Amino acid sequence: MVKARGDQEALALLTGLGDQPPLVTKAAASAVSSIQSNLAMWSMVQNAWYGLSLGSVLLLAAIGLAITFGVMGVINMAHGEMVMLGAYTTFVVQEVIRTRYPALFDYSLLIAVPLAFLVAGFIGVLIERTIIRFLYGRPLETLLATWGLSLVLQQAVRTAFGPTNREVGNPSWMSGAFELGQITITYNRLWILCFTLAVFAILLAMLRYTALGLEMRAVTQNRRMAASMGIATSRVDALTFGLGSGIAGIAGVALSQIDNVSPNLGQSYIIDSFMVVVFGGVGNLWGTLVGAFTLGIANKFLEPVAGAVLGKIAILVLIILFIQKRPRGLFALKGRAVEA
Amino acid sequence: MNVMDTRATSAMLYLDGVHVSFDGFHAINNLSLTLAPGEMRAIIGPNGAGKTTMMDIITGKTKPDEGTVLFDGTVDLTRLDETRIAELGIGRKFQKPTVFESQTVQDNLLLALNVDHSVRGTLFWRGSKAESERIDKVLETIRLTDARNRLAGSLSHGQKQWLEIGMLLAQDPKVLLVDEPVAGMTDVETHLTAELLKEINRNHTIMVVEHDMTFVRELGVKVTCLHEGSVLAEGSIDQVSSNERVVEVYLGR
Amino acid sequence: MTPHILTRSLDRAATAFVLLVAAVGVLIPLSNLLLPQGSMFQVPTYLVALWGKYVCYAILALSIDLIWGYCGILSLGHGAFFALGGYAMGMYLMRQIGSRGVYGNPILPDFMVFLNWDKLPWYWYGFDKFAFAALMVLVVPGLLAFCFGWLAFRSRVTGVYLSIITQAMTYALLLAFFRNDFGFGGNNGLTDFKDILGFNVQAEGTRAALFLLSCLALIIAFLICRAIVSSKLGKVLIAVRDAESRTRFLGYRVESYKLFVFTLSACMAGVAGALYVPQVGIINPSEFAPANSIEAVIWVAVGGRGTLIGAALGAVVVNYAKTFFTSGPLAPYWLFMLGALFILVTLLLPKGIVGTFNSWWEPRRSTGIAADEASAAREDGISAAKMAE
Amino acid sequence: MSGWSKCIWGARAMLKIDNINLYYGAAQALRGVSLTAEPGKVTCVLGRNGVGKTSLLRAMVGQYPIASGAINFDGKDITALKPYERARRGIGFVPQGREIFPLLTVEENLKTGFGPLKREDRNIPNDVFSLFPVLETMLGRRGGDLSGGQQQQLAIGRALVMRPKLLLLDEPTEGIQPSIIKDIGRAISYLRNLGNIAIVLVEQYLDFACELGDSFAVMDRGAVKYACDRANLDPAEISRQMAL
Repeated sequence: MVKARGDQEALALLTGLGDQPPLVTKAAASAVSSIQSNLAMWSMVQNAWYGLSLGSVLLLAAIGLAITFGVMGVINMAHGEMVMLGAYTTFVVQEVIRTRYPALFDYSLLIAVPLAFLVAGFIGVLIERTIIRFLYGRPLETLLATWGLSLVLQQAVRTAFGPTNREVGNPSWMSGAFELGQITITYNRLWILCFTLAVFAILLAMLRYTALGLEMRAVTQNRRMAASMGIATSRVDALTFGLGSGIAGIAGVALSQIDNVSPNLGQSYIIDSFMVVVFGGVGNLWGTLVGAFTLGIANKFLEPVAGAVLGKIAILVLIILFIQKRPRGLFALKGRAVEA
Repeated sequence: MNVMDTRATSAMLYLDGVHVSFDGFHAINNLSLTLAPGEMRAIIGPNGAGKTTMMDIITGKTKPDEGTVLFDGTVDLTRLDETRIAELGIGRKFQKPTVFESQTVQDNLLLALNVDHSVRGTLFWRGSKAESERIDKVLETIRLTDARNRLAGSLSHGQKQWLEIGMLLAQDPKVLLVDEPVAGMTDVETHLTAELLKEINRNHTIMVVEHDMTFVRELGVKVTCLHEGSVLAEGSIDQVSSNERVVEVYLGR
Repeated sequence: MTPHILTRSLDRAATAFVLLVAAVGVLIPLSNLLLPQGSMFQVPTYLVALWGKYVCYAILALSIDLIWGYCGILSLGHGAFFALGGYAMGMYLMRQIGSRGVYGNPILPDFMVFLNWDKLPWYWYGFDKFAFAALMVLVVPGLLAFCFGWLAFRSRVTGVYLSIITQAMTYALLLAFFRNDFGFGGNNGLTDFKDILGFNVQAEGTRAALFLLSCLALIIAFLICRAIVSSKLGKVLIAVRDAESRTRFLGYRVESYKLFVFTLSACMAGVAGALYVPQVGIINPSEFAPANSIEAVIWVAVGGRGTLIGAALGAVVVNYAKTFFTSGPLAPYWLFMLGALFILVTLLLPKGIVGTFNSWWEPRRSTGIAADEASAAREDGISAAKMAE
Repeated sequence: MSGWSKCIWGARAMLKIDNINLYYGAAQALRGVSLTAEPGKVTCVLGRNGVGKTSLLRAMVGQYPIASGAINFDGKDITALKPYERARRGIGFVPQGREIFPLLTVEENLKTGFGPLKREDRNIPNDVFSLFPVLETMLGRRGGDLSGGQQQQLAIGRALVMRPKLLLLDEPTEGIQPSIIKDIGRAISYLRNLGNIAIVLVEQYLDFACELGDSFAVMDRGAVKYACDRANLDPAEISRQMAL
């Protein structure tokens, strides 16, 4: 009977039975072991869920980078700052709503998403036009210039909004949690997972079915020939970079729900994002998806064994070792199509 | 020992049944070729016939999916990397002249000399008389004596081609793979290059890829025509250039 | 080292640089110690320490320039080697505190007592001996660089991929050193140093000596780098930088060359860190921050990558500017300026200060227009290379 | 309207190249080349490998900047225009080696030519499929998976989608099986007979060029060294000029 409850409490009850008749002890022991395996199963599920949740955050942060780094080959160290700008856009939207239209608070994120896309996207286009276009084919220089840019953006936000964390609220539909079997699922994590997958799907569809998507793919596969087909390659470059940055901005909206909104927000994601893209295979969106979830889940399964920080270190070390083995990542494109 | 084996062991380079494919595309398709010691061989064929890929395989840049590649009859080249293969004595001139542009002509040759290539050896290196004499000799051969202190990047296209050939000479390999040596050269330069290669051929085995039929004719050596990754025809320039298929796919009617 | 390497490596500019550093190394401490306080020419003690810091940074910049400027390896994790050298020295200094710590434990540093550790972890053994610590200053960064480089260079991880994983390396170390149970003082790091080799680290005389030592180390590091880049090895490194695959086809084992300079460079960075710690009085995990490593790269870019004097100069100039601006009313704008520096140097001054000066000066110095022609042709060469299929 | 827009129309325009020079670094690839191409005519440029034929085409489409000289198209000087601007004015390019976008499908490859078109004209002309029926059966395949001959047809079809006024073909028969060469030949003469499109055909395959060409220029070492038109065409003389 107690076995049917199957949770931690029941386990405590059963192991705490003490001196009982042999029959009861035996029954209790079998109940204990069955509960324990049950619990182990649920803790696996819990870890898997945490892993998916972390994976979705990684994917969200990395997806824009998969465009700018993976597709265009630009090492954008200011990518994290685009995420940060998205988060601050959310903050500003919520401030305006709080002071002017409090009733709209639950819709604040819906308003923030397109705005964040535009803000970050616009800045992305600006960056491409003023800095990056002079540095194509010089990846190391791009890296340094965009790093400088990230310092400027951080400091600009610090000057405008102050160095401390800013409060971004969760709308009611993002708060709370529900129970699924033995595990607790918070709504914000669930929504972020759904949101991430939606962004991924929209991006994929955009690349596959729109004219701009076609032009982007044509330019990245053969820039010279694309120009000879009348595609304005420099415009496509700017828009592609803007798209990648805009998606980073959207990521910022979602991350504002689970992380501190501070000028340093982007810094904490940049290395992870690069790891995801490199691990998944540069130039392959599906690789980024698989890479993000693999790393997320691996991280959460390592955590109970090694602890949070050591788990993360272990992941970093594993990725470093992995890159040695497969420098082109998990889903590397192969053959002449890539070499050309 | 059967015929096949003797052919393999007596050859300087021996390729048999080599296949390479990239992403479903067969770049090299059942390619078999032998190069005898001391031979000079011209390779012709349309673009994309696999000439450069073949050189990549011989020098270890590309690993074949299957097939045998032997050097000097015994050494299996498919197991070795570029450095090791270069050390064995296979030198290569690239299609696009690849010299060290920010270093002087003289230093380019110095780097190519086949002396101690270890880290320690180069750190404690001090020029010897023999070395500088060899460099002088190579400079003379490639007609760049006056340009010895110029940066390689400042040379004309033809001079860069020669410098790269000079680097091969300094390297003194057993086999020279020469990819399009006269591309972009004037008539006179082309003629001089042919003379130069013939001179080098006196004590080196050479495989030269070239489109310029006048040049190939001037070399006067056995010609192999590649097409779609395998050998289409082989023989003297006259035999090959009168071959129906060669005319169709390459020379044009 | 055999003398011919030394004579070959000392051209006029190099000799001038060595003499300048030597003069600074002697004059600043002398003026600090001998002239009366308040005198116009007296260098205050805090400035001695500050300039000592710059000199250490200059050594770090040299180590980065050796691999980036001459061999094309952009490490974004060189701060890690600097910090490891610093920690090795910091551990020695901690052990020298002895029973003078807050808790008065003769063996255990304060933070271990605070964390209720009952004995010294094994990896702290030996650090009470200066010789051992000094050895570790070289061995620890060198060994890490060797292992890391061995894996990376052998599997031909190059370009930005290498940069990204070096950054991940220093990031992983940052996370590790933040942990209390890692045994290096966690967040606070190692500080409250008292003595070095029996001398008080705060004393003016010690500071002066440390400054002199740092200048000496800079000179030695510079001479080592000069010896390398002016040897045939240096030519091979440049060959690797400009055309790695061509170098391989000439029969050079490229990965051995990279491994050699990378490890050497890490050792130099370690020495810089070790000299840095007693002069600033603290070492903590923030030294591992990826931002620090990237900042060090920009010193090199500002000064001129591929010119050793430029790298050292860049480190001093940028850090002097940093001190100047962050201590004045312009402090909030420093990061703007640093950011702008990154952008403008890469866009407008890709050769850096010394590189630009050289290319402006050399054509005028050498007879004829050969060099002008050469540099123009080099640019042509680049565009031709881009255009060629 | 749709019937009109679903065919290839082109518009009369003339190309005039005047004394252009082109360098790759230190190597001079073109030496004072002049050439004209008229609507409804096929201008053939002949010569062996490496004599500058491809460089000439790439200079026309703007991929390589020329050092001196002028390129005039449709009455305007286009020397300073970027490649995509030239394409938008009606220069269709079929490069050597096809340069199909390998990861795009056949249909997507064709659609990359929509850029210069007005919205209502953004369709694939029926002529493309009637000239190269194989493309219609392979719309969903990746360009990189096609055989060489199919890729060549796709490359020509792709250029036609742009409704070019000037069509530049760089060795369209290179490495292609004879049956497809015949298809390509038929396509080129069909396009010439439309009367509005100027065609420049770069070839090594002399018979093919002689069959289609209206005027001929033989290049060697970056310069035009022999020229003639159909009226005084002597294949033997051209062959001799090419072989020298």
